[in-house]
Amino acid sequence: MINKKVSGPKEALQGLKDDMTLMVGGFGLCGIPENAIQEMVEMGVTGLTCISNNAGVDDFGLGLLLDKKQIKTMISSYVGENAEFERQMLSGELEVILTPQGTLAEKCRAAQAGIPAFYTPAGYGTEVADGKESREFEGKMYLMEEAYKADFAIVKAWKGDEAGNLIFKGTARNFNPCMAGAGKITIAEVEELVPAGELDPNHIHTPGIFVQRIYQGAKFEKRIEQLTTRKRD
Amino acid sequence: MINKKVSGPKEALQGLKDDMTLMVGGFGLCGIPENAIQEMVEMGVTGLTCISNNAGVDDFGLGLLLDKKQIKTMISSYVGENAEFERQMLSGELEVILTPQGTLAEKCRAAQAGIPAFYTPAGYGTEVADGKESREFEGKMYLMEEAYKADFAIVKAWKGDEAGNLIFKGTARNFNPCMAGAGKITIAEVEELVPAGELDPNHIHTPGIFVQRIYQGAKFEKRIEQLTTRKRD
Amino acid sequence: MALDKNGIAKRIAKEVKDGYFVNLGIGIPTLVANFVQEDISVEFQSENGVLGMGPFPFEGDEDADLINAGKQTITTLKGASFFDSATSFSMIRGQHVDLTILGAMEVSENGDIANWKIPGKLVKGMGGAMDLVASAENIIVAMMHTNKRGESKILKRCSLPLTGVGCVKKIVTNLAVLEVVESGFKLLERAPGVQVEEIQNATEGNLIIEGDIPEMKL
Amino acid sequence: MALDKNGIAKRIAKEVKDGYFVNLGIGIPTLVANFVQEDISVEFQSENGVLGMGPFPFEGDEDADLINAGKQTITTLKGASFFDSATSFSMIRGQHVDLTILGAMEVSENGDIANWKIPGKLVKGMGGAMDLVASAENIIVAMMHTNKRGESKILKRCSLPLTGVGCVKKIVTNLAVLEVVESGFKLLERAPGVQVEEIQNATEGNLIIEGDIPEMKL
Repeated sequence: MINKKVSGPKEALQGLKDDMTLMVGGFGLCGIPENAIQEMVEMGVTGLTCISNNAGVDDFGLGLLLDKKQIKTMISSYVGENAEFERQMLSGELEVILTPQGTLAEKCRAAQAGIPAFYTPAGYGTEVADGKESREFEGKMYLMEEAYKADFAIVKAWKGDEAGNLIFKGTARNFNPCMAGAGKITIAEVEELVPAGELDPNHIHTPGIFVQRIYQGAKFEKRIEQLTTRKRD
Repeated sequence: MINKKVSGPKEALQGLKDDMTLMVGGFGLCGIPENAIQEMVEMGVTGLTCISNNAGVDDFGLGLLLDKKQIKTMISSYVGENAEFERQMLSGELEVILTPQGTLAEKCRAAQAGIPAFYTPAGYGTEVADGKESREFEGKMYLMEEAYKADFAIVKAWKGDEAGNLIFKGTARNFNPCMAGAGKITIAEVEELVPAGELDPNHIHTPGIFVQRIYQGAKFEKRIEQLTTRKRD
Repeated sequence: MALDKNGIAKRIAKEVKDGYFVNLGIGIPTLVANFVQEDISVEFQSENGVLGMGPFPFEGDEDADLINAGKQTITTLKGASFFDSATSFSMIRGQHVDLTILGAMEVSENGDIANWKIPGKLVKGMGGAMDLVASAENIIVAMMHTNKRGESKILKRCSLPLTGVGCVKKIVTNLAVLEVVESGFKLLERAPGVQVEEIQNATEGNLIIEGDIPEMKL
Repeated sequence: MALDKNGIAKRIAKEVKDGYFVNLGIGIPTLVANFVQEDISVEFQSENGVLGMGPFPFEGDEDADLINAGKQTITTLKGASFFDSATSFSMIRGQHVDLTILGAMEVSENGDIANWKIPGKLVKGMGGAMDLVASAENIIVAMMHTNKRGESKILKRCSLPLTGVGCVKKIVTNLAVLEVVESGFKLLERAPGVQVEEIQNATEGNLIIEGDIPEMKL
């Protein structure tokens, strides 16, 4: 077993520098690496390009990095649930590249899988197609999309072991398994880190080979973005 | 819950006709849909094109269909552990299309995922590249490979539920999850079929949406191809 | 009388057939789940990675790790499964989802749809909409027939940036059910009490009226 | 004296470093696992879907659902994981596997490798070899320097159908350790007791001999 355990986000983020490109897992505030984000705020790295489905809210998630103007470019499918984000985007301080959600997921997965490019119908005939090759297969039009390149992929899992194996819970899985292994270095933040051998090898979602550094987060807020409930009868 | 349960392989294989293309899960004799294969022998369908990593042995796996000359074309990465296969191939009765194993897996996965084509470096500069487009990305050469098309995908899982959700065991997983959903109709043969709700939604390898028909196999031989052991001290 | 949002959802619910896997967009489409017949089996997929979505949780039962694509807390039903985003869009792109219901700002005669961007206004993004409309074989658009200024949203050509081209097959509005055909919008049904003339006046695109147009049954 | 198969495996084992994920081909490469230093951490990947392979099972403990790519029954070690074939080749194609060790029938000066097909003989297929050689950044070929007729397998150009082009970096044979460089095969080490002349005679491709060539340490 190759031990990937590090002491925490500080050690995990060693080598992260200004102007690097990061993939950050999560959908909304669900399944985000909270501790790593907080650590990046404290590190003060700037000029970051973040590939992440959303951009957090004003005081949580990637919103914390936006607030400190540490992000130069956001590559996302849906943004703007965040007033500071809006301000920076409208003022031109922040570059935003909007990408169809399935294309975003597949471009991460392609990077993980060594597939340099693939074809998808999403965005054909729209402004997303600008500057991209299109091609017909069996009478339908597709765009060629290339794999993302990232210096770090930062994912969040429910359980992990010292070998870097990850198990996700519920919809907190989302982009995390697609990004694991898609950056030059993959950092996994987990709610519970166990010794190798404690996870059933059949239940592992992300095999440890895709993860270089793993740690148990000190604290998880796991904030709910849209609390919707029904009354008990 | 959409109930996918059928009575057995006979009902599951309804609509299978001569000259159709099938994907069949398994690696060697590990994780193959034994009961469905036996049923196809009894149905006597011929002219089949089988996409399957291997072609079984003389008296088991796809070898049973080869023995009855029911297969016209095999698309595999590694074959020939089978004397009758060899005879048919050398006599020209059987067409064999050899495909790199990773390309085979990815062409199945592409079919499942609605990706018409992708690029892979495997086979560039070899006879596998004959007739295929090649293309350079970042100084490295790749081949364009297209998704497979199949009428049926027949997979084998360890546990399944009536909603069609599948869980695999050990290395019997192999090509099965890549093929589920990659044919027009996907049939799942399982060792144990349970009511919906009994499988943990976090542990499911293949979500039920990829499976149209599911049944519990009557009998599993699970033959070992290469028994290798060591002596106890 | 023109339908309200629940009325549109109720009419669309009749398009949901036994055995369908369905993806519901945000807004009116989400309401459709409330009106699906009880005697059929349907599973709802949400693109953030869940199949077999159930109703909202009881107060206090919410789980931050269990949300839908609108980031709302949800529950799951028996037979549910969780998966990653690439697998989720394999379901969508691979046409395993039988029916996609989503809202629109504009739809054009040739089935183009615009629903993600208004130039000059803040753009939030297309989310999964471009993948959904480019892939789905069966798309129903739920929308109001006209905008707040009374202008038609059923057009010859979309004026807004497109989400997808030639993909919309059926539209259910507060006034009518329309089918996108070769030469324009074929009027299939009228909302209860709404006259053909009213629909015609609210439709900028070519409206095809053949024979008697029945009233919707809700 | 020229090495036997175990000797080749033993020499290659020294190339396996702490923290490496390794894929071993069938034949001599499989033997490498027996000689890896005990004080380093290594994980073996098998392309049929397992990471963290252990030794063969004890008699009676074999499991039909647990095999390696050679279809042999195996065990797993702590920290192991199972995955599907597409994910397995994501590891390989995506260069997550640090070292690939495989056999060859021929290797050429420019790093081409032929190891899957002999025209006129039964072709069994390339299995995962084409994916492995096209993707791996670090490939070591384990092979005999000459064939049964004494002809060199270290060639100017391969005569057999290729498995991959320009991909081999290092070769360990029964006679020598060679590095594939710009202008040919650079001789790095001699097998114990084997003289440079003997290696030169067994090598058809351009052999580059610079300075004193040390003996292998096993």
